[in-house]
Amino acid sequence: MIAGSVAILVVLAVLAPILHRLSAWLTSVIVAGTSIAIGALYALRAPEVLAGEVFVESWPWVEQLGLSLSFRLDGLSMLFALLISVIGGLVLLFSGGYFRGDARGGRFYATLLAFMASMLGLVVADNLLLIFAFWELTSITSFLLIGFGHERERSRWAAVQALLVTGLGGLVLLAGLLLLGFAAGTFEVRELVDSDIRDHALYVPAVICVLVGCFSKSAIFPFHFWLPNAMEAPSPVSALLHSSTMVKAGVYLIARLHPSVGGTLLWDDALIIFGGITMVLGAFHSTRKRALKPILAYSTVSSLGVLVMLIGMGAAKAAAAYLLAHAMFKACLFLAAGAITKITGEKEPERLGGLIRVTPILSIAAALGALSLAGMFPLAGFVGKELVLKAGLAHPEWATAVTIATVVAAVFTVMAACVVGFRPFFGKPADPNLKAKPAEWRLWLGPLLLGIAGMIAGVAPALFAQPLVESTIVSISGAPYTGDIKLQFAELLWPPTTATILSIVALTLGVGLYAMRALYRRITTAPAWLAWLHADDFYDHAVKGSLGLGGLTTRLIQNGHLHSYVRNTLLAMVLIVAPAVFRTDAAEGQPWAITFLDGLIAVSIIACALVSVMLTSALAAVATLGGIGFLMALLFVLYGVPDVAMTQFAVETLIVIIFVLVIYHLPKLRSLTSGPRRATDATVAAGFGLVMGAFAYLAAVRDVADPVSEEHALRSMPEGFGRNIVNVILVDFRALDTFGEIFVLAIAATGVYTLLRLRTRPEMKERS
Amino acid sequence: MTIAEAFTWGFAVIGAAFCAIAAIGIVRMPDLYTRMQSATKAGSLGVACVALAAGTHFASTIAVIEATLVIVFLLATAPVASILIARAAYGMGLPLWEQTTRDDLRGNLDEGDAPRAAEPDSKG
Amino acid sequence: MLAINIVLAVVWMIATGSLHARGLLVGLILGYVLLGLVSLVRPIAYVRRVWAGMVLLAFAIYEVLRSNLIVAWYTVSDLRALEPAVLRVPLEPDLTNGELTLLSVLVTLTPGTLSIDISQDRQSLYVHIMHVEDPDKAIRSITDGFERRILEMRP
Amino acid sequence: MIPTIDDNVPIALLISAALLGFGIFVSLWRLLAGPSLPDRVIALDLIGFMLVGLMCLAAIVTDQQPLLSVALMAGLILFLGTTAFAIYLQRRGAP
Amino acid sequence: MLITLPILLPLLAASVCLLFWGRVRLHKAIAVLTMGGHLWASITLLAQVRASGIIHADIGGWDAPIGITLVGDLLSCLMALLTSIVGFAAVLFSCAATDDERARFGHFPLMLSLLGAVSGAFLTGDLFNLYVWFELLLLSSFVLLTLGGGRLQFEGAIKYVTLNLVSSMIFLASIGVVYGFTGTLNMADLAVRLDELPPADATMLAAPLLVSFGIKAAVFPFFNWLPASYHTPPPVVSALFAGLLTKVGVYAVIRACTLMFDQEWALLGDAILIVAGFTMVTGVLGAISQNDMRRILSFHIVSQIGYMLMGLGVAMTVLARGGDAEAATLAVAGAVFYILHHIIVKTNLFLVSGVVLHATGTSALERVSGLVQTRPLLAALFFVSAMSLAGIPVLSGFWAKLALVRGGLQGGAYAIVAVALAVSLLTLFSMTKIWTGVFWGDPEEKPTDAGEYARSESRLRFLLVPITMLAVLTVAIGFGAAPVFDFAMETAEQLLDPSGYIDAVLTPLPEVTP
Amino acid sequence: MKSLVLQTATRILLPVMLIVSLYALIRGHNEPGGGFIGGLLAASGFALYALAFDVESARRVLRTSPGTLIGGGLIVAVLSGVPALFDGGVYMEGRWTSLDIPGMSSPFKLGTPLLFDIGVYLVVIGIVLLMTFALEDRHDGAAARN
Amino acid sequence: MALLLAISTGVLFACGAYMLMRRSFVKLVIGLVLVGHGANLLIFMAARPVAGRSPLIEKGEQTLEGPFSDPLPAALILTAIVIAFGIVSYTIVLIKRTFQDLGTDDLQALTSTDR
Ligand code: NA
Ligand code: NA
Repeated sequence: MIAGSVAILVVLAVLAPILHRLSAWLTSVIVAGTSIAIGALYALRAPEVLAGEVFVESWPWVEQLGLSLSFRLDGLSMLFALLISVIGGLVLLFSGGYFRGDARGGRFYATLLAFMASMLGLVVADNLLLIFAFWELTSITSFLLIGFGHERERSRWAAVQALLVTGLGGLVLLAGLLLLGFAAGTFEVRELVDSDIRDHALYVPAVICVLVGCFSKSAIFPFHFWLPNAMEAPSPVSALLHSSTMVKAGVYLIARLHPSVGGTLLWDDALIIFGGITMVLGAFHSTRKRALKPILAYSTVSSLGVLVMLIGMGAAKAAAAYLLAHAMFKACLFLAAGAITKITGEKEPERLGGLIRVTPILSIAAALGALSLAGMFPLAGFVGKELVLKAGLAHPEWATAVTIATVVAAVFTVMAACVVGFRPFFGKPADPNLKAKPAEWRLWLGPLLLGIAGMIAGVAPALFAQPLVESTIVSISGAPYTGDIKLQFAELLWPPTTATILSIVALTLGVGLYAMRALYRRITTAPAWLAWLHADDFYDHAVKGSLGLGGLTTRLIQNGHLHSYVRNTLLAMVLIVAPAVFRTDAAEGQPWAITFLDGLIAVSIIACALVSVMLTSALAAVATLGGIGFLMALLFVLYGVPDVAMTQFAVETLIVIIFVLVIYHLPKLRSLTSGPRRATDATVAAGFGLVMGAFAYLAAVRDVADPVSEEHALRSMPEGFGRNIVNVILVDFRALDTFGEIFVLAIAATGVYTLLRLRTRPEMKERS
Repeated sequence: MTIAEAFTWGFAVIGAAFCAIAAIGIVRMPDLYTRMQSATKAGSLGVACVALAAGTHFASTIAVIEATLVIVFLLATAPVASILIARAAYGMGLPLWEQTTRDDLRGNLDEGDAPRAAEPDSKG
Repeated sequence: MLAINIVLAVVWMIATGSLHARGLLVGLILGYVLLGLVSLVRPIAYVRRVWAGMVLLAFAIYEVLRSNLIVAWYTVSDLRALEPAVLRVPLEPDLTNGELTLLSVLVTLTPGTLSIDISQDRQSLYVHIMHVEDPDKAIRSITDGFERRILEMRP
Repeated sequence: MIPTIDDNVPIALLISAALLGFGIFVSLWRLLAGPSLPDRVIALDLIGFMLVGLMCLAAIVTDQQPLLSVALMAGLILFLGTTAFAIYLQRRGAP
Repeated sequence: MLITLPILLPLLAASVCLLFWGRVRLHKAIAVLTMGGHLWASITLLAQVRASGIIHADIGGWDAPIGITLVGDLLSCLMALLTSIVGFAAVLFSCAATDDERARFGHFPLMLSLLGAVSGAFLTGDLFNLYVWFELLLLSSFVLLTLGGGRLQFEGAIKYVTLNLVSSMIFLASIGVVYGFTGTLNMADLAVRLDELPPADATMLAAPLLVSFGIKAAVFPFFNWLPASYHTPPPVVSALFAGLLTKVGVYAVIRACTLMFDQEWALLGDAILIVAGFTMVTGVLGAISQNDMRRILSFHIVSQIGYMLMGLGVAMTVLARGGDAEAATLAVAGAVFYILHHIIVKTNLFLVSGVVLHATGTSALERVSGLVQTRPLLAALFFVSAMSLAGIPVLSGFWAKLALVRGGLQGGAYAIVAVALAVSLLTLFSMTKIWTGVFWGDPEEKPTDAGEYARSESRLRFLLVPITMLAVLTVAIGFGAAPVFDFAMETAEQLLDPSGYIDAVLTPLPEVTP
Repeated sequence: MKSLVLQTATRILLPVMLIVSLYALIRGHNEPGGGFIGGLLAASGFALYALAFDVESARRVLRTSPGTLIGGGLIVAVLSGVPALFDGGVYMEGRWTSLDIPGMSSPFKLGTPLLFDIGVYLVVIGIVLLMTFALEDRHDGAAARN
Repeated sequence: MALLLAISTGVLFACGAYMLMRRSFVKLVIGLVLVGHGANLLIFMAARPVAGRSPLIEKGEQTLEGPFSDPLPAALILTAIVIAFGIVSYTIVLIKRTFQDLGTDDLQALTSTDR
């Protein structure tokens, strides 16, 4: 059933474009319905899961690599699966309205469903490598989603950025997961708990790698910059990816691994520090942004930081509650923001206003979302924030720092919530002529449902929030549930605690900040020193740097000059081979006696070779080459290989002929190169010659007792019926060589023929 | 040393000597044409003698025929090659030695093709 | 062409190692066919010219040997004494291709003389001579020596 | 074992080999020094001739008749090379 | 007998094409049929080898090491199969993409001879015979490269020819030295005889051989010829080259290291790892700095050769230092899987670039855009292949990468794994560069004119047939990774234990009485 | 330029070279020679003819096209290995028969390796001529190779 | 002899390599030819040839007695020579054609494929 739910989404993704061509309306309903049905399917399993039962499905796949198709449904998975399928369903429904009359809708559904399948797979997978596989798939599908409006340069840029940042993380994660698997001796997540990885030598690198991967995916500092840029995506995409799903993948994995991997100083402190920084930084940036989606994006960054921090603090309860609450209100707000932009064409809340009159339902939905974000009771967000503050106050080491940071972040968040949730609906429009059409039902239904759900979760947690959170706590903490969780807002409010007071302070300050936002913005926008907080530049520098490095190395190595290619190749050859030659003591064995003619031939060959280098007449050089050929032929004759001698003689002559027939088209040889270059070349050439000469000597003095050719000599006549052993080798023993060789000749001749005869249009070349 | 061996060795030494003289000639002679004179004739004759030596050495029918063929080929082809090179060299304007007393060919060299063939199929 | 045919037949005999009449016959037939292949056979009787040919051959061998010694002497002697020249040798007007070729080859083969060119009108043979004391005598030695004997070979 | 040919090669043949080798070596000088291309060509031609001679001589020395036919074929092909050079010279001389 | 078919069929077909010169339709028919037969033969061969172990044919009936032996082990049969797949796709592609002029001048026989030579190189068990096939494939590729070419082709060809000939000469000389030291040319026999030499001597013999194979495989610092030439010929020729030629070099390196030169694996392995690392990095740096689809792809070949060598190098160093044998096997299996995947995918990407070229007249990123709108199917096919190349799950490239990384980490080769992962990111980057440059964007923005590359729309559609085939294959390998990886593991085990190979080759076949 | 002397000499030399080339081919299995050398000699003869006269004449004398020689030669070479397959042998395994040719003193051993050598011979002639003809032929643009 | 011929081999390779690094097309081909000669010479030396004794079996004999030149390297060299012939001829014509199309014989001018 678990794997099946993923498969259904995949199938749906394939079918969607086809369906969409038939009926766009029907498609949106079908895909949304199916998605929600999957959610329902999971919900049906809820009672057992909440009772602590864990469903496992497992099939072997590529066992040698440790990758099996293992799935597990426990509380954490259940929570995420429900978020993905339900919010996904609402987003799909919303998309129907968003892409009305747009032919790209089919493609969009396909991509979005593919993403949902990957995401669902990620949260139900129970094999580290399978998790990684789904992880990468979410990166790729989100790349396509973020770049959906690829006609715009900015959109493409953001898509690539998201892909590269999460891709980088993904690769590091892969290493981390593998190391983790090695340390644990298994890649099955459910078996990790039983292993003793925390003491393993690979633990530290594994944890670092895993955290880098998770941080990049969940936009945790210092990888926080990509998420706001990813707001180039269509709003439904942002609602799904950047509120409840993809960016939560990192959080999910951290939570998933926490029971078996966490609990060490390294793990916990890293989560608290980076989560805390991200929380404050994200919240702060969210107040500086003007447009709806960037504000929400940074707010999301902040929330992700909160979640990571909470896990690090071991506050499973707060984490679970906040996770649920955040998914609801953030998805609600993203959808609302998308709807606003859709109906008004505006993106900045400051230029909007009075939409309450145009779309009252949407306004209510957005208000619910914003209130929840601000942490107002009786909404789910309130519960989340209370628990966060409490957890912070209760932490033995980090209490002060975490609490201060949380309050600061809360202040910023409240302000952002006001800007997003109230300004467009209840404020005055900057432009009195602002035109807005009413939102169709598909545009407001999703936000409304999410807003209401957030309220229900706050008012009546027992309906769904309480059990979900409880079972998630079990999964995150890895410990049995103790039953002291309070989600009722009344219980949280009374008796009042430090947390309550802090919460109220934050709320007040936040609203105040909203009221004075004009002044606030002047202060925070002006100074250039804030720019460093913006890591986009870092990304751009990194990309430009790699491009520059690429260009530089390429210009250095691939400079276009054959001369340097040959020189580098030969030089490298010499540098590699020369040590190999001179470290051996192979020069034993007996050199041959020298005869007068041998010596003469050797000296003559040397003379010819040297002269051929110096000549300026091409033909003279060719004649010299002929001389070398003849001398070689002579050597072959003297040493009793007449066939070779004859062939050498004939081939030499033919080459001379071809040279002669061709060469008179070519200009005279000149000395074109500078002195130093010639000296360098000569040195490299000399090194090459030295190595090859050494080889020749070593091979020559080595006497092999039983070369294979002894067999040739023995069997040539009796079995090959030929007295000329060389010929028998050529046409019988090693006929396959000759076979290949005549093809070489045939192809060479064909090449010569085509070079001379096939003259295509001179413009037959690449236009580049 | 038999008579046959004597012949073999004699021809071999004479032939080799002619070759050596040809080589000396090619180095010593003052201009291309005189060098060619020396190279073509002494060379081919010298090699012919060595081939003859080989013929007498093996003294089998086949060897004799082969040796004869070598000689005939050499004596037939060497002059043809010489003529070709000489004419080409002259055509290139390669100067005669300054001591050359007379040059009837000067100004009379036909550019272009050699004599038009008398037989109708000589052009193939 | 009969000569070539015979040469071919002999080569065939060597090649196959069949040195008897039957081999010769096969060789002759094969050679004839081969010559036919390269379209060179001209059915002309050659027998009458054999004698003249032999005379020419003997003369040529004599000339070659004699003059080789002379050139060998030139080679090792004082070169400054040499007086080379390029001379025009007037030719009979109706020499065939074969005769022209034979003549210039023989002239070249003889040390001391080297054909350079045959004029387009087939009237003159230009010869480089290594050492000329009397140009007319040198020219005459060619016309009377080789050219005459070649003409005697005519059918 | 150091492989060499038999030591009892007749002195006459050794002298012949030496003369031919000397000839090749000397002709190489012309091949390398030129000065004109035809000079080099005739030097190459002569070297080829002497190679043919050496092949015949090698046949005698090693008592291997097959080398004689190598000489025969070499002689035939040599002509082709020289001819090609000559034709080139002609073309370059009278374009 | 089967084992000779992958060599004989294409070469016989090439001969027939040469005999019936200029008959284009006949050539096309022959080529398609031949490659079909080649495919059948390779599949049957592979099945047979897998079922009954290493097979060999002593050509001419001369027992090894007297004659030349063709050896089919898992690796060589796999390579032969890949040759047929690539060849089949390329031939199909050529049928629609090649212009008549080029086809009349021997495009098809040249391709066939190239494929025959490549098969020969994979299947031969003889060092010198390998040289012969190398030369044939080189020369065929030279001619294919320059056939009907213009300025760029000739420029590229001169560099390609020169550097490859340098490699050939080094190879040839090395063969001489190897023979001088061992007295044999049969690789199995060499494996035995090299072990009798002092290890340093064996390594000395290995050095020039590996350098020459390295040049053919286009590894750092010998790869210059590849980016200089691969983007110049008609796309189908690039595709064929990209898929097969460098892999012959890689194959030779793997064969030499695993079968023959196992005397000093620590040293050789370290060298190979260093080379592999630099190859990956320099190749990918070249790729990201390019602005033309085909040039990017060309540089990528270089980078990915590094991965293949990495698997080998990891195995060698791990085993030489007494490390985890499983890690070594995994690494080699990863390399095998990588080769398998790379050949299919790289060929396909070049074929896609061919369609882009034929549809728009250029493959320069800044001159074309928005193909995802105008040619969505092509875009999808490219995307699948590109993602596979970048190692995205669950396409074939993912498994290759996973196996290499896992093998490396398990064997403790952390540095090279780090490099591999970083390079993999840059690979992804350059793929997105192509994707955003060519396929994304506004199609109206850069109207194109295919010019001389123009092909009719029906022909362009036909071009998608081979591309789809290969894309389906990479997806299928991805999903069916388990059996394929089993196969890769078997191959790796066979490679790391060469005794099976040696015994098989040096044991004479039983006499068959007619 | 066309030299009369050369032309005349060539007409005599061509058949001689052909005979010698066949000689080299046939006895190559036992003495120095073989398909390569034979082929090179024969091709040299025709190449000489092409140089002395012109390519058209050489083509006429050859009577077939170099391309046909190449293709035919390759096919002969490829197929020469096939006979052994019919009686269970390996590709290229030699199969021999003794031929009693009239005019031969001993029976002539005829085998598939010789057939292979003949293929080589034809290919070598073909390729040398294809190249020299293409190089010598000034009439560009003629696409027909046959 | 071994040392002297080894030096010759080295010089052939060195000169060939040097010529490969020049700027002229023709020198490139000359370099290839020189290197090819070097490789052949190297194989020849590796075989420890025996002066004068051809690997030819006497008529009527079945095997060859005594020291003789190793026929296998001879066959290899022969094959290598012929292959080199094919390749060099192709290369010669390639440079001719390139010269015609590009109007230069300067290798330094050939940089457009890498930029
Ligand atoms: Na040796
Ligand atoms: Na070994």
